[in-house]
Parts: sequence; structure tokens; C-alpha cells
Amino acid sequence: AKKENTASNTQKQVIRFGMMSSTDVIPLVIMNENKISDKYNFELDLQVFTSAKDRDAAFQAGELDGVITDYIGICMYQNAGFDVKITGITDGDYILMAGKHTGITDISQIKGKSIAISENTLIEYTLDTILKKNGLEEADVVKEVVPRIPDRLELLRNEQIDLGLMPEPFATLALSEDAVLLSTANECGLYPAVSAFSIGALEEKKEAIQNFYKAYNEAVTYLNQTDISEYEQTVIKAVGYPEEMAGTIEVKPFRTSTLPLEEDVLDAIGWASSKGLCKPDLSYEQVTYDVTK
Amino acid sequence: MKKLLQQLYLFIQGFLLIHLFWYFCYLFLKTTVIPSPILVYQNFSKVVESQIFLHILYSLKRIAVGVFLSLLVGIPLGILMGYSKKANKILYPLVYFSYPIPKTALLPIAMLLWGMRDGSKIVIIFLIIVFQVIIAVRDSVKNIDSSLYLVTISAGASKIEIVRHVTLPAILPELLTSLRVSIGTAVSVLFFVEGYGTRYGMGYYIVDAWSRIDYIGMYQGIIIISIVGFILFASMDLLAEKLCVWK
Amino acid sequence: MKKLLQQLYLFIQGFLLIHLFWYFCYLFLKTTVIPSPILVYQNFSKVVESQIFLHILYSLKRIAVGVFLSLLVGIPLGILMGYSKKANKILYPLVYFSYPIPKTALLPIAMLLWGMRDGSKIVIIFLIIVFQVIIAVRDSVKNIDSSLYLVTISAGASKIEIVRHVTLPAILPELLTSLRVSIGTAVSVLFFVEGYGTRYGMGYYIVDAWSRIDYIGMYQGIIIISIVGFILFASMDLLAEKLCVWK
Amino acid sequence: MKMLSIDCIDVSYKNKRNEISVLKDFSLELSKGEILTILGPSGCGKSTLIQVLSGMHPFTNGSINMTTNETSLPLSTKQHNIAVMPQNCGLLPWKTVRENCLLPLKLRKIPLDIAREKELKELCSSLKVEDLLERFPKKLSGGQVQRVALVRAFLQEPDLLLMDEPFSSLDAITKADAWELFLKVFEKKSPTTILVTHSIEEAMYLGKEIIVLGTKGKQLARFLNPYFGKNQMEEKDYFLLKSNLHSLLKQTQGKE
Amino acid sequence: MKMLSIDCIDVSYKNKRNEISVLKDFSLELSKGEILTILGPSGCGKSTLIQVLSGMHPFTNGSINMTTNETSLPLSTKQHNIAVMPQNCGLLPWKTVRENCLLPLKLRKIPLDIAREKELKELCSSLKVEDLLERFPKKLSGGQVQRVALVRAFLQEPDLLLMDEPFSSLDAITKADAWELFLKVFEKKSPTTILVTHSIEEAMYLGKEIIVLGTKGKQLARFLNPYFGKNQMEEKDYFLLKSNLHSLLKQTQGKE
Ligand SMILES: Nc1ncnc2c1ncn2[C@@H]1O[C@H](COP(=O)(O)OP(=O)(O)OP(=O)(O)O)[C@@H](O)[C@H]1O
Ligand SMILES: Nc1ncnc2c1ncn2[C@@H]1O[C@H](COP(=O)(O)OP(=O)(O)OP(=O)(O)O)[C@@H](O)[C@H]1O
Ligand SMILES: [Mg+2]
Ligand SMILES: [Mg+2]
Repeated sequence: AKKENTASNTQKQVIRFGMMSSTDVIPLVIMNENKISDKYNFELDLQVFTSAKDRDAAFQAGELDGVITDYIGICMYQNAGFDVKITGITDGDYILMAGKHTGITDISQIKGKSIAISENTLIEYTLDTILKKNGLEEADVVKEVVPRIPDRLELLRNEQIDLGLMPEPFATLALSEDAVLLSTANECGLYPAVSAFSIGALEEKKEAIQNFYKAYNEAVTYLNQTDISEYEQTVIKAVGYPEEMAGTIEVKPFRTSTLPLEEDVLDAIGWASSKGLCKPDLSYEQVTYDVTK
Repeated sequence: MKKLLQQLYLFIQGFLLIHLFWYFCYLFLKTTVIPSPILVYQNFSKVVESQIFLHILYSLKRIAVGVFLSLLVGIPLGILMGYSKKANKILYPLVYFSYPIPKTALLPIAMLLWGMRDGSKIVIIFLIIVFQVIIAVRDSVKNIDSSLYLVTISAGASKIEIVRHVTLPAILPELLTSLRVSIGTAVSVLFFVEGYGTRYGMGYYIVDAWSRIDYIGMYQGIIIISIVGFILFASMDLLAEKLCVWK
Repeated sequence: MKKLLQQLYLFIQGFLLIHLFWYFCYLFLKTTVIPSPILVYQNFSKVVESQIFLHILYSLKRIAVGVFLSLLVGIPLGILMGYSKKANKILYPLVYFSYPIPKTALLPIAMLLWGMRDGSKIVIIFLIIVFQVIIAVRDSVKNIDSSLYLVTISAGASKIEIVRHVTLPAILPELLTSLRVSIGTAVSVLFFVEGYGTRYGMGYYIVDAWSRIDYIGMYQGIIIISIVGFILFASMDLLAEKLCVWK
Repeated sequence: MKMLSIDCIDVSYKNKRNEISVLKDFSLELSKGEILTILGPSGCGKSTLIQVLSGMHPFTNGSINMTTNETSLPLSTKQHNIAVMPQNCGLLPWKTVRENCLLPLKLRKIPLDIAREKELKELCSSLKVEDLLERFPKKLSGGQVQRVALVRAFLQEPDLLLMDEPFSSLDAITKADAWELFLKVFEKKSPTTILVTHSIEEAMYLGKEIIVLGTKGKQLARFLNPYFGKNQMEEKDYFLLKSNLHSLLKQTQGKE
Repeated sequence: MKMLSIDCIDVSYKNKRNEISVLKDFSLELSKGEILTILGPSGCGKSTLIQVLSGMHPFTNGSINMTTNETSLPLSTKQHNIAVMPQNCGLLPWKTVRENCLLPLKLRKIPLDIAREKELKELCSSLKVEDLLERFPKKLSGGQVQRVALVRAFLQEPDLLLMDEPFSSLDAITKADAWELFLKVFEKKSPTTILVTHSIEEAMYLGKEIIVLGTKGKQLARFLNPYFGKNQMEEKDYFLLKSNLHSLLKQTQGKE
């Protein structure tokens, strides 16, 4: 098998994939780390961005084939006339916490409290969803716009703000410093993160992208079956956990990639269109693409 | 009055030129990143609806306070560094070390110390500009022709009086240049500092549009910021002419 | 040699002063965003391991190219605007409109046209600095004492010769100031442009550490960028002394 | 043969608010090889005239023509070889004395051969600035600056030489030496010269012709000077001419 | 009574590389109400001396003391009332002629009363700059600048008046008027005065005492001038003194 690989090396297609550090990217990093991508005869060029705006700019500039994004991101791409299709799901959780000295121990107590979020993103969508699931309304909390997650963590840590809604590794960090867990996206049945490709890439590199998902699923299988100690360093690097946390990191089981449920997507579209981020008539078919076909 | 008309004429001319350039870019590059200027203007009513004047006012306030503080601190420090060897010995390394620190990286500290509102925003603007002012003032103080001091010094002027009668007028042209550059920088920095903790400001307007990938809105914001910037610069020019009558 | 030792002395002095200030901040503010300087230096071996010189080299390259291009474009344009009324009429509104545009908002276009590698990074640095240079050059050209031209013009000098023998030396001090300010700006901009499409550069180093909430790493990066900035500035000063011998 | 002819020009300084007219309907003709010294009260427009002729200041109306090699052309610094020594000497601060002296030659693309190098040496030692060649102008005394500017002016071989109070900061001895040097240089190169001065003696020693200007550049008198290059202070006629000039100048005062 | 005593001072210009010594072991004593004119070759250090006395340039070794109201103190611009007219006139470009003239008074906290306002008017009209009061220095001719600086100097009431070639850019008539004005002002205010000049005639007309400096400020001669304020050009002794001074000055040349 090895020989075959080297032989076909010459026409190996490159998938340029943009992402930001989070737990979602663990399978992707493992794909490269364990050379699963070689096996499926494509090269995965992972590009790390520190801000979603930069990532979107690069994506639109044609510098990337695909990205890890979310329902809301897809809606905005579509609205901007940039045809990006959801091709799979990824796993990551978003955790709603209260600062340690706020005295809040339950989500029912958060009325009137301030929370640092980014606007018009899946974070806001997630927050609204969590609020709704718990019988609260958007207006019940005071939303403060703080675009960078590390800054939000700092505000929470230093009690400048009452609540935070954060992905890993920030959530773990906050919790380890006695922040109080109130709810999570996954608890509310929300898995908003997806992997997506531009229609151009899907047409041009169809085979490679199909292989990409095969490789993804293989990486997921590996992750779910292997003890974390074997790939902890990779996780620390990819997700950006502080080095000190080595040995204490937990990773939830990953799901193999499929297309997301239609009702989930439509719910997100509904939310986005209510915010004016996309047209309400965006359909499930428009925003998804089944690579296995 | 004639001056104003002339400025207006230049304004319109520059406006048209840039838009022509933009239109050509749009035609030749054909990408969603560059929308047609026509489209942008067709939707301009939205801008007016969105309380754009409030946005402008908020931004102007932040710029004004930030620039004012930088001048308040930067001019005396720059003059001190230009004249006093002792002060220079202490301040020079401090300034040279602190200047290259990316002030935006100090945002977490600024937020914790001065809150998420205008406090930290103004501090960041201040920190970015003040070093430019210090350096420009120090350098121009050093470039003053020493023969200009003779009469003032021999008439027994105190240090303050020398600064008032010789130094300040002598560096005024460079100071105005530095002010122009500073204001330009401050306007650009808006984009960064208005990205958090506010829902008003031209910077916020652009960032918000960008993060929604609403390029039309973003360009509208850029147009607004350009016009405001132009007006600021043009007023600086008029001010310079008023202040430097002796030229 | 003595000069170098003196610079070194200043360097160390500034270094200590800033660290003292930092230490006091650490003691009094007691917040996670300000780690103890001692802790930061205890972990400094990590910085060296992480190929810091490669980071520095990458950044220096970007700064050098960006600043060089800005000078290449900015000086002639500034001189043109200072001398030619016609050129000024066309360029003035263009410059005044484009200067306040937050260049970072043009990132999507820059990426589209020049990719996400060094191309767009350098273009952004260039766009941010070039206007500062244009304005500074134009203003200092306008401030040149007209009596300095007399002999050169009467000797039949061509425009190029006038620029070479009178204009450039006359604006050199201001040009060096503007260069100092530009380099300072370029260093700060690194933080922004090295946030994407690269794994090398001092800006990347800091942003990366920041987004991992690794404040120790972030401060180490800031220290490195400060030192590099200091060295750049100090060399500028030496250069200025070499170039302006006539003072 | 007329070499320079200034024909009814108007010169003024424009401000934002007003316009100060300095020369009004000013005409002047000069033959080749002439030395014309200009006397006139302070502020009458002498330096302005020099500036106009050096191409630094524009004039309105009229024309200025210069005839070289039998062709008459509007005066231009590019086509005509003009040398000027301005009132403030006009040394460039960023060039050493040596570079300053050689700059006009360089601009006229005249190669620096051995003969010229020697001439520079001689002029410098005549004016006692030979030790200052590598200094920058800021490090010179007022008189030294003026002497350097003289060296620069004398080193050129212009068709038209313009000098604006070139000896004003020199002490008596140096001034006398400089006068002699001027006459010597003139003898060798015989440039058509306009020399502005405020010393009647200087005008009478160095001018082949003398004109006296009044306010707004009005020409009050122009005459051939019989005492050019002569030191006949004892003669009665010399005193007569001198006191005539003196009273002419006196007339111009107070009408500014 | 000795008013100013300069005692063995050394003055030099420091460069990065070398140090140019200008005054070496220089001493000078001046009584109250004195007018001392200094003659000397160009570059001998006259302006440097003026600069040192105006507090602009440091000296090493020795001391400079000034006695006012029976107390002798090291010379200081703050404690002693010094007025200076530098060689380049030193007008501030950003102040109008009027503001320039009044600046030293303002700095000395002398109120601008009616008497002084009248004095300003008178001085300006004597020197014919009354129409230029609202102009900026850049818009003046060379001679006008010098006249404005004269007005400024004469307007003050200093203990020590320092003038560096104050009449060099004036035409013959204006210069004569300015000399008279100087004598008139001196009569009224009698400041102790040091006047640097390169004209022997000027030195002999305006100086109560004359000194001749050689290179490095070496004093070659100092004597009381019998012709102070007198116009006795016809007298034989006058000519003798003049030619003596002339030959003294000649001696100093060439040794620079
Ligand atoms: N800034 C300076 N740096 C170095 N040397 C200088 C400087 N200024 C003047 N000198 C030198 O010091 C000497 C004395 O200069 P100073 O100006 O006092 O002469 P001066 O007697 O006033 O001559 P002049 O009659 O020409 O004005 C001169 O030889 C001059 O070259
Ligand atoms: N830049 C200027 N703007 C306005 N007026 C000016 C300017 N320069 C000179 N003047 C005026 O023009 C007139 C002529 O000036 P000019 O310098 O030609 O006199 P001048 O004859 O050389 O006098 P001087 O003997 O004093 O040097 C003067 O009255 C002066 O005030
Ligand atoms: Mg003149
Ligand atoms: Mg002198």
C-alpha cells in the first residue's frame, strides 16, 4: 500500500482548510498527524486563523477550499452571494457559565445579568437557543460585544462581567477556576458547528473531498477507540490548552460526519433571518451538499 | 468663503476619482469582496436610517479625547526629551521600548483597568498616538536652529517663556504634521477599539458589517469614515493656515 | 565603539525601568493578565527553543519590504504634492480620502489580490505607512525655506537636481522622524497581519499565545518585539547621526 | 552690444490678502562685459531684481531677454549661464564649503579638471578660507560664510553674474582684498555683472556704470563711472561725484 | 567703576570629533556707561564673545562678573538686564515686527505704557519701519530686518547692550541716520555697550574706546578714542589714527 501512495503522490490533491483553534479541529489534526490523509491520497493543508473575519476573508479570496464554521456562518456566506455548502458536522460544545462570585448557581438566576459574547455569530445563536430552552428571552440578559474569546474569559475571571458562553479550552479554564456551569449547547441538543466547502472546491476536488470525509471518519474512530494519553499532546497543541493541563484533559466522543438534521439547520436559518443576516427563504437544499453522492 | 468652496471642489473631485477607481476594480476583478459602487449607493438610505450621525459622534468623541490626551502628554515629554539631556537619558529608553509594543495586545489589561467602555478605548488610542507625538516633537525640537534662541535667552526668559515664544511656534508646522498623522492613525484604530463593548461608532459599524459579511454595509461604513476623515484633514489644513500666518 | 556602549547602557537602563514598572503593576493589580516578570523570565528558555530568531527574521522581512515600498512611493508623491500645484490638486483629495480608511478593513481585498501569504501582509503594512510618509514629506517640503533654492535654481538645475541637492537633504531630518514613526507603526501592525496565513513572525507569536491564554508566552513575545523595536530605533538614531553630519 | 535687456517688467509679492508691488514698469539694458553697480535705499527692490534675474521670482508684463552668441532669448537659467551670490549668501547647510563651492559647476556639467581645482585653491587662499574647505556652513562666522560665497561666485564662468551686497560682512582689510580679487576675476572672465551695494565707495570702485534706484525701482540716475578700479580718493572730482551720489540717495529716503 | 569684568575665559566649539578653540585666556574690563567697539578680522571670535555674554554659549575656566547696584555677581541673563542684537538680527519669524520689538520688554516684565509706545513709534519712524509694524520678518528686505532689530535693541533699557555688526546691511544714508540715533539713545539711557563692527570709521565714530582683536581673541590694542561722536574726517590726527588701526588690522590678517 505504501508504494501505491508514493506513486500517486504526484497528483495528490491539496485541500486547503481554514480553522480556528477549538476542539472541533482535533480529528483534522489527527488526520495529518497519523498520516490518514496520505492513505486517502490527498494532502490536508490546515490554516489556523485567530479571527473569524480573517478566515472569512481568506475563504472568499479563494485561498481556502473549506472551513470549519457553523450554521450562522453558512447563512451569512449565502447571503453574501458566496455559495458555501455544509458537507459534514463537527463536534464542539459551548458552555454557559457564571462567574464564581456572582452567586448564580442556576440558569434561572441569570435575569438582568451581563454576558460577553460576539454578535451575529453562533455564540449569540447558541445563547438565544439556551435561553429559549430554559424559558427565558433574549432581553433577559445584557449582551456585551467582545469579539475575542480570551478577552471574554478575562472579563469573566476578573468579575467585570457575570456570564460567559465559551468553547473549549476556555470553558475548562474558567471552570477550573470555580466558574459555575449553567448549561451547554449540547445539553440543549445543539450542535451548531459544521465543516463546509465552497461550491467551486466541491466541483473541482470532489474526489478528494469525499476522501477527506472518509479520512475524517477514520480519525474519529481512532479518537473514540484510543486512550487520550496517546494523543494528548496533539490535542493540547491544536486546541490551545495550557501546557499545565496535560493529564487532565477530557475529550468527549466524536460523531462520524454526516449532514446535519434539516430542522436544526432551518431553525438556525430562522434565527439568522430574524437578525437580518440572511433571507428567510433559504432552504436546506441550498445550504447542504452530500459529498457521498 | 472662497477657501471653503475650493475645498468643496477638491472634495468632490477626489470623491469622484476614487469612485472611478473603485468602479474599475469592480468591473475587472468581479468578486463579491468588491461590490459595485452603484449598489452601495442604492442602499445608502439604510445608512442614514441606522443613526449614522450617532456613530460619527461617538467616534469623534473618542478620537478627540484620545488625540487631546496624547498631545497633552506627548508635547511636554517631547520638548523635555529634546532639551534636557538628563530627562532624555531616562525617557529615551522607556519610549523606545514601549513604542514598538503592539498596544492592541494590551487590550486585556486596558479592559480590566478602564472597563469595556470608552475608558479602555481612549487609553488604547492614546497609547498608540502618544509615542508618535513624543518622537515627532522631540525630533523637531532638536532641529530648531539655535540662533533663534539668542534674543529670547539674553532677555532673561524663563524655560517656560522660551518654550512659549520660541519652541512651540518653531515646531508648530511639524506638530501639525504629526497631528495629521495622529488623527489618521486614530481613525484607523477606531476599527479595532470599537470592535468591543459598544454598539456605536464608525469602527463598530464597519466591523459589524464585516462580521456579517455584509460588504455593502462595510463599504458604506468605509465611505462614511473616509468623508469624516477628509473633513478632519481639511479642517486641519485650514487650521494650519490660520496658525502659520507668518509663512 | 563608545557610542555603542552608551546605547547599550541606555538599553539596560530602560529595560530595568520598564520591568520595575511592570513588577509594581503585577504587585498592585494582582490580575491574571499581568504575570510576574520573574515568572516570565524563568520560562524564557522556551522562547529560544521556539525558533524565536526565525520569528524575528520573518517579521523583519515584512517590515523592511513594507517600509521600503512606502518610502519608494511616499517620498516621490510627497515631493510632487509639495511642489506641483497641479499634482496636489489631484493627489490631495485622493490622499485625504484614502488615509482614514481603516486599511485592516481592506484585508478581504488584499487577500484576494495578493493571497494570504506575505503579499497581503506587506500590502497592508504598505497601505498603513505610505500615507504617513506622503503627508510628512509633503508638509516638510512645504516648510523648506525658499531662499535655499536660489543658487541651485540660478545654476540651471533640473527638477531632479533640485530634489537631489536641496529637497532631499532639507527634508532628511523630518524624513528620518517619519521613518521612526513608520517603523513603530509597522511593528505594531505585525500583530494584526501576522494573525493569519503564517506560523512565523513576532506578531504571530504574540497572537498565538494570546489566543491560547498563555500570558507568559504573550509577554515573552512582547519583550522580544520591544527589544527588536528598540534595536531598530537605536539604529535609526545612529543612522540619523551619520546622515545629518552637518548639524 | 546689448546683452541683457529688461523691458518694462512689473514685480510684486503676493500675499493671501494683498499684493505688494516692488518694481513697477522697470527697464534696464546692459552691454556685454559691463559691470553695473546698483545703489538704492534699503527696501527699494534691489534684492528683488536679483531674484527675478536668477529665475526665483516671477514677473508680470514686459520681458527679460538675453543675447548670447548673437541669439536673443528670454532669460532662462537653463539656457543662460547665470551665477548669483544672494544677500544671505545661500550656502546649503548640508554641503561642506568645498561642495558648496563646486555645486554650480557640477550643475552646469563643467568637469572639475586640474586647472579648476587649482583655481579653487587660489581663490580660497586669496579669501583665506583654505582651511575651512571641509567644514559645514553652520560652523563658520558671518564673514567666513560671505567669503565662501564669493569663492563660489568667482569660480564660475557665467554670462551674467549677479551679486547682492557681496562684501557687507567683511572687515576693511578683507574687503579691500576682495575688491581686488573681484577686479582680477572680472578681467579674466569678464562676465556681465550686476552688483548691488549700499556703499557709495564700493559702487565707485567696482562699477563701470552706476545706477541709483529710488522707491519701486524707479531709476533716478545712470552714468558711466570714471573711477572704475581707481583709487583716487584725493581727486576733487571724485569727491564731487561721491557727494552727488550721496545727495541723490538722500533724496530717495523717506519716501518709502 | 568696573561694571563688566571678563576674567581669563576660554571658549571653544565642540564637535563630535574635535574642539575648535576660539577665545583663549580672554579678559576684558568695562566701566559703566562705556561704549567699547571691537574691531577684528573676520573669524577672530567677535560674535562668539557676544554669544558668550548673552548666555548662549558656555565658557570654560575663568569668570564673567557684572556689577550692578554695588553688587558683583556672575553674569546671568536672569539677574542682569542684557540686550543683544545678533549678527543675523535674530528676529523670530512667527512674530510680527511689532511683537518682535516688544518681546524683550515683555520678557523683562516691563509694562507697555504710553511713554514706551511713543518711544516705539519714534524709533520706528527714525528708522523708517513705521509701515512695517504688522509684517512678518520673512516679508522684509535685508536692510529692513536690520533696522527692525535696531528698534528692538534701542527700545530696551539694558545694563549691558551687545551689538554685533548692527549697521552692516544699511545704505550710506540710513547708516548715518542710524549712527545718530544710536548716539541719541545712548545719551538718554547710557547702557554699557559692546559694539562689534568691521568698519574702522564706524568704530571711530561710535566707540568711546576701541579694541582690536587678533586671532583667538588676542587683544592687540585698546585705547580711548578721541573722536567719539565727532565727524572730523578732515583732521590730520584722525587720519593717523585711522591708518594706525588699518595697519593693526592688516597685521592680524593671514594668521587665521
Ligand atoms: N558652530 C561653530 N562650530 C565650530 N566653529 C565655529 C562655529 N561658529 C564659529 N566657529 C568658528 O569660530 C571662529 C570665530 O567665529 P565668530 O563667529 O566668533 O567670528 P567673528 O569674529 O564674529 O567673525 P565675522 O566677522 O566673520 O562675523 C571662526 O573661525 C569660526 O570658523
Ligand atoms: N517675501 C516678501 N513678501 C512681501 N514683501 C516683500 C518680501 N520680500 C521683500 N518684500 C518687500 O519688497 C521690498 C523690496 O525688497 P528687497 O529685498 O528687494 O529690498 P532691497 O532693495 O534688497 O533692500 P535691502 O537693501 O534692505 O536689502 C521691500 O519693501 C520689502 O519689504
Ligand atoms: Mg536686499
Ligand atoms: Mg561675527
